[in-house]
Amino acid sequence: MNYLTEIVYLIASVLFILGLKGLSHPESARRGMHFAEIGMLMAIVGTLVSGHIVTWTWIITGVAIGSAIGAAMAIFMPMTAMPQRIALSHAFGALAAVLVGVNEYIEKGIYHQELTTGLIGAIGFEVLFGALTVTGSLMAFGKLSELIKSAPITYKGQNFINIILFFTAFGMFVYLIFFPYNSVIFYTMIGLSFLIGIFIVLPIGGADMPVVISLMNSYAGLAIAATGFAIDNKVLIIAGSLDGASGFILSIIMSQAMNRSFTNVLFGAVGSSQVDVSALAEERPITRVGIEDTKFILEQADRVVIVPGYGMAVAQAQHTVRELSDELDKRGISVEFAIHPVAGRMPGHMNVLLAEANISYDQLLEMETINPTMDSVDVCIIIGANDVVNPAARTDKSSPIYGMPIIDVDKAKTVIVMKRSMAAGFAGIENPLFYSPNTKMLFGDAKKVLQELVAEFKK
Amino acid sequence: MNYLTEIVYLIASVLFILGLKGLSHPESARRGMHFAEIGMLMAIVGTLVSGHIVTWTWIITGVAIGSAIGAAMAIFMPMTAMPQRIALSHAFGALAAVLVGVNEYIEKGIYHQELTTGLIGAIGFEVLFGALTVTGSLMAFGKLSELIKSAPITYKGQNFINIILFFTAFGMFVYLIFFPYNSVIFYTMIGLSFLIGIFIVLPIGGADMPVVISLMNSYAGLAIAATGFAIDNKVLIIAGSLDGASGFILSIIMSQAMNRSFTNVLFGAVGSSQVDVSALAEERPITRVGIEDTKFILEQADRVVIVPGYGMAVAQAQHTVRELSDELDKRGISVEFAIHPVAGRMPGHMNVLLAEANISYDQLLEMETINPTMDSVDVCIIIGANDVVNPAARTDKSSPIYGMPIIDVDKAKTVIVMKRSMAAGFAGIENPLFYSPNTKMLFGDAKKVLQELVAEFKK
Amino acid sequence: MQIELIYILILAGFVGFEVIRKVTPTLHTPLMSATNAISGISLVGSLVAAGSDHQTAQILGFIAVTAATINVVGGFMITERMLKMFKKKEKKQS
Amino acid sequence: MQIELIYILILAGFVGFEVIRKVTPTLHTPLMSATNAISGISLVGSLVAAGSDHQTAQILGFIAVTAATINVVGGFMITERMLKMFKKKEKKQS
Ligand SMILES: NC(=O)c1ccc[n+]([C@@H]2O[C@H](COP(=O)([O-])OP(=O)(O)OC[C@H]3O[C@@H](n4cnc5c(N)ncnc54)[C@H](OP(=O)(O)O)[C@@H]3O)[C@@H](O)[C@H]2O)c1
Ligand SMILES: NC(=O)c1ccc[n+]([C@@H]2O[C@H](COP(=O)([O-])OP(=O)(O)OC[C@H]3O[C@@H](n4cnc5c(N)ncnc54)[C@H](OP(=O)(O)O)[C@@H]3O)[C@@H](O)[C@H]2O)c1
Repeated sequence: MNYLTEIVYLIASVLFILGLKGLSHPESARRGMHFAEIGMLMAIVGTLVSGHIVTWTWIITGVAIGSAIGAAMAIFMPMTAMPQRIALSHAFGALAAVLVGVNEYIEKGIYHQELTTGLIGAIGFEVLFGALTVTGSLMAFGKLSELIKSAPITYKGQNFINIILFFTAFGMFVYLIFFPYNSVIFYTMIGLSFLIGIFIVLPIGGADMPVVISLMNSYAGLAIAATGFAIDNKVLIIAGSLDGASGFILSIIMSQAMNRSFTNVLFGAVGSSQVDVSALAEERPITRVGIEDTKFILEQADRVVIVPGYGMAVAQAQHTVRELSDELDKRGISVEFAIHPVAGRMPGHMNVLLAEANISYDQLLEMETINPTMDSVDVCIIIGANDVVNPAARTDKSSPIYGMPIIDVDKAKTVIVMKRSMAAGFAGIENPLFYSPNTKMLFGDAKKVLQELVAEFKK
Repeated sequence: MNYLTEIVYLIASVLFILGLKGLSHPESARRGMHFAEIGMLMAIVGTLVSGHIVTWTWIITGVAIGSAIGAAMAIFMPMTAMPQRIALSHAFGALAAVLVGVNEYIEKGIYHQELTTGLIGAIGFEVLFGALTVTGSLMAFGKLSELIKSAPITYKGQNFINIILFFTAFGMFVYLIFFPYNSVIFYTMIGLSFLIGIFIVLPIGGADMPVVISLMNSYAGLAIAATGFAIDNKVLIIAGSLDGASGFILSIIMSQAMNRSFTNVLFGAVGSSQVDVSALAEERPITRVGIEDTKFILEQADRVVIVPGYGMAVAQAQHTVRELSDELDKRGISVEFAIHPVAGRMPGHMNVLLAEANISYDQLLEMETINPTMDSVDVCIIIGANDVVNPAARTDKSSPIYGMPIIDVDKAKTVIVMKRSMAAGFAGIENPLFYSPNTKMLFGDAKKVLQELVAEFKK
Repeated sequence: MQIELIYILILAGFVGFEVIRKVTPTLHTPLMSATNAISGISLVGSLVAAGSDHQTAQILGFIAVTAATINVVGGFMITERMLKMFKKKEKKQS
Repeated sequence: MQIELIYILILAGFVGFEVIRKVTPTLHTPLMSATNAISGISLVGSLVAAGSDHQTAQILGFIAVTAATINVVGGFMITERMLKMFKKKEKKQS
């Protein structure tokens, strides 16, 4: 590789780092992304002019098709389909890594017999992790877009089979280190790895997919870094490490905020400890409230906090929420949004939806910021959130979510909960908040109820 | 270099990084330093067993002498002499870098004629920055320990001479890139660089030395990183970069907190814009207060904040401050310490002194933390601080410190200022705080006054 | 295998860790799609394969180029689309 | 000169920048003495010079070893001494 290309790759790496640094604040985020885009462009152009390219047909065709598909996905994909899209992308990224690995194996191995220990190690790691990520991400995509039954699929001896598969693939990897030219073993290992990807995602429910996606992000990053080792390309190593770190940290954040042990997550055993909800019943008294009364309560308030959750996303109610916020604003009532780190089904889910509805990002407050001031809140409106406001996490030691940080809505003077029924949320557990004396339940689909409420305000 | 040594160096580098990460909190700091120590030990042992060592006499002698001196300095140096000690260390570190560079030049250049462009570039950079740091740091040491007149030494054409010197040295560096074997030029360049170090520190006053020290820290780091390039040693590159970043960031923090432009600092032109203080007079009325009244005021308070400054360090009053804090504590009065980032004459100066006096680090609050709560403070005691509590920074656009962040002591209900006179502080400007109606002046040496106050409490 | 590459891997890991930890939770979704886009860097390896003169390499490379390009183009475009939505109140929005 | 070393330099610079920015201001003085101690890493280069068989190298190396050792030993010891002073209230100190 010539010196100039190396310098170009170095600059590209720096631009990627600066790009991600930009995401530390919404203000600098777009500039950061422009850095990253320039970096990518430089890396691509640097590669094209490096003199290694002899035929252009396939490159041009590939880039053209890829750009068309990529652009179409970016333009037409609704924001709510983001998790699916991200899952699919991991599959693409990992696929490219696997193919480059296979090609390297053929090139260096079959044609030139130059597979050093280091090289086969890198290639082996690359295809192992890559292949697993391809099918794992496709499974996640399928479950999220409901192409595959999203409920956990379990059967007897599942763990045992997974462990056997994993160790067989790993054994082949070790074998290849010593006998790198046995291509049957090489391809069988890839095949096994594809299988493993499917099998580890099978037992995981659709709602747990975001954790899987983040882990796949991390694995794809590792595969790309390994590619860098295989073809001695430092920008791949750096970009791969950045991706790996990103996926890793997001899964840590999610598992902490969901009160799951991280080891649980790391070994793919996210599983589903869904509790049987049927036992829950509406025995204890609850207070219902209607649209008109809700309007009346809100009008009396000085400070209103809105807590959005998964239900808001499902109901696509973000724009109507915005209208409500505008109405309150007009009346001089202060409106803030309290965002729990794992509200919804994807890290940052609520922020994207509310931003889409044109809500200023400085109205979106993190849990740590809003909690200390919660007792001066007059009305807290909970829109399709459940687990993230469950006070059992603070008070009930026997609760499965005990210790999980929550938004302390129960400290507000009045709490209005919008949901369709008394059904439980993701964690499948009862929520004592609903029975608290200062809580009023406003039943119905979030979007419909909000539309009625806004209409009431506009009267 | 063999593979094992490289791995050892890699682990050492990681341990250095983890060591510095530990300093993000007092709790993890000591563990972090143990990591760094283990890293250093590994790097040294790894070098010794790498097989490059043929004679041991000089090594053993050097290590023995160095350890003795180092240990003696560490044990007997009082905390107040910390800036001097640090300045001196930079000189030692840079000296080692210069000597390694010269040796490399002789070895590769004179004996083997192997000076590639990259190598002479690295060596040149190393000795240039190294030599400048050696003499610059020695000058700083001299000024801080009053061995040299600490006032700025200026003369006509000073800037001109410095620029000429600098460009001559730089020109020689460029010349060497093309004609690396001209050893006369090489040694002359080193000599010039020693001179430059002296000359750039001459015009800087003793009080400005901490900025110089931080810059020298940064330069020493760069010299060490360059050594790494010269002898192809990655742990030197990494450790050097860490040092370089540290010095660089500390000088940015200092210049921001002192309201100096960073370019000013970067180019060594820290200078002294000391204003003539003689014009200041005690025309406007001030309120004095005595020991007994101070005790009375303090006894009425619920929340007391102590703001220490340079004067506390000079008077060595930290232990007496601690006694006062204990007395207040006994009476159930809450005591906090508000620490300005550049209070004193060294970053973190106040924290070290107060920690030495056994004050718990969670009582030491940063400016940003304490300022928002300042208006609920009953009494604020200012001990030998001046600039860092000067409200002109907030209110007076014409003040040279306008815009500098300060501790908003003027928002406290009562302010007691302990200092010896109406004299100005480091910035040499008047402080309107002293004339404010809720300020009471308690004149005298900080230690003496505090001793009397504590005695009054103990009565 | 060069030891330098391992140094680069580990240092980049540290950088990644520190930088990502500072990403504001508000932007975690854009972060995911941005890293997606950056993962398209495997394009660099794919281009060389697709542009070589071996036929197998061309075919493998072609698929890899297509997949990686989807990530690059799609990833950056959708990140931009999302980030554009994050606006500060212009006056009092509406 | 190897390009890898430049990668290492730049990545280490990023790491240094991020890590140092997170150092609490309370510990800025210990930070200065800790980086002093770490700067003693030039010992590694000095040892090789002092242990070689050229006389000039031995003399230069000897001085360098002495200087660097002062930093290592002195720097770590004084940092420890300072950090030991940073204590949390055991109960209510006194
Ligand atoms: N963010 C992430 O990255 C992530 C990833 C994986 C898992 N999770 C988990 O997801 C959960 C998120 O908590 P959350 O409070 O946002 O959601 P949640 O606990 O799942 O509760 C959502 C609530 O919304 C209601 N809802 C559903 N559709 C609705 C509609 N159309 N209109 C009105 N209400 C509707 C449901 O009650 P009804 O059926 O009665 O309407 C449900 O109780 C956490 O347990 C978290 O651990 C998050
Ligand atoms: N921390 C750093 O890294 C750093 C580095 C370089 C410069 N600086 C600068 O240093 C200044 C620090 O501010 P500061 O408020 O701490 O100090 P300052 O503004 O220099 O004021 C110190 C005050 O202490 C008083 N004092 C001196 N000796 C005393 C004694 N024995 N007993 C009682 N009082 C005594 C002096 O007044 P009397 O003479 O009337 O007693 C003086 O006004 C800032 O301007 C900062 O920019 C700081």
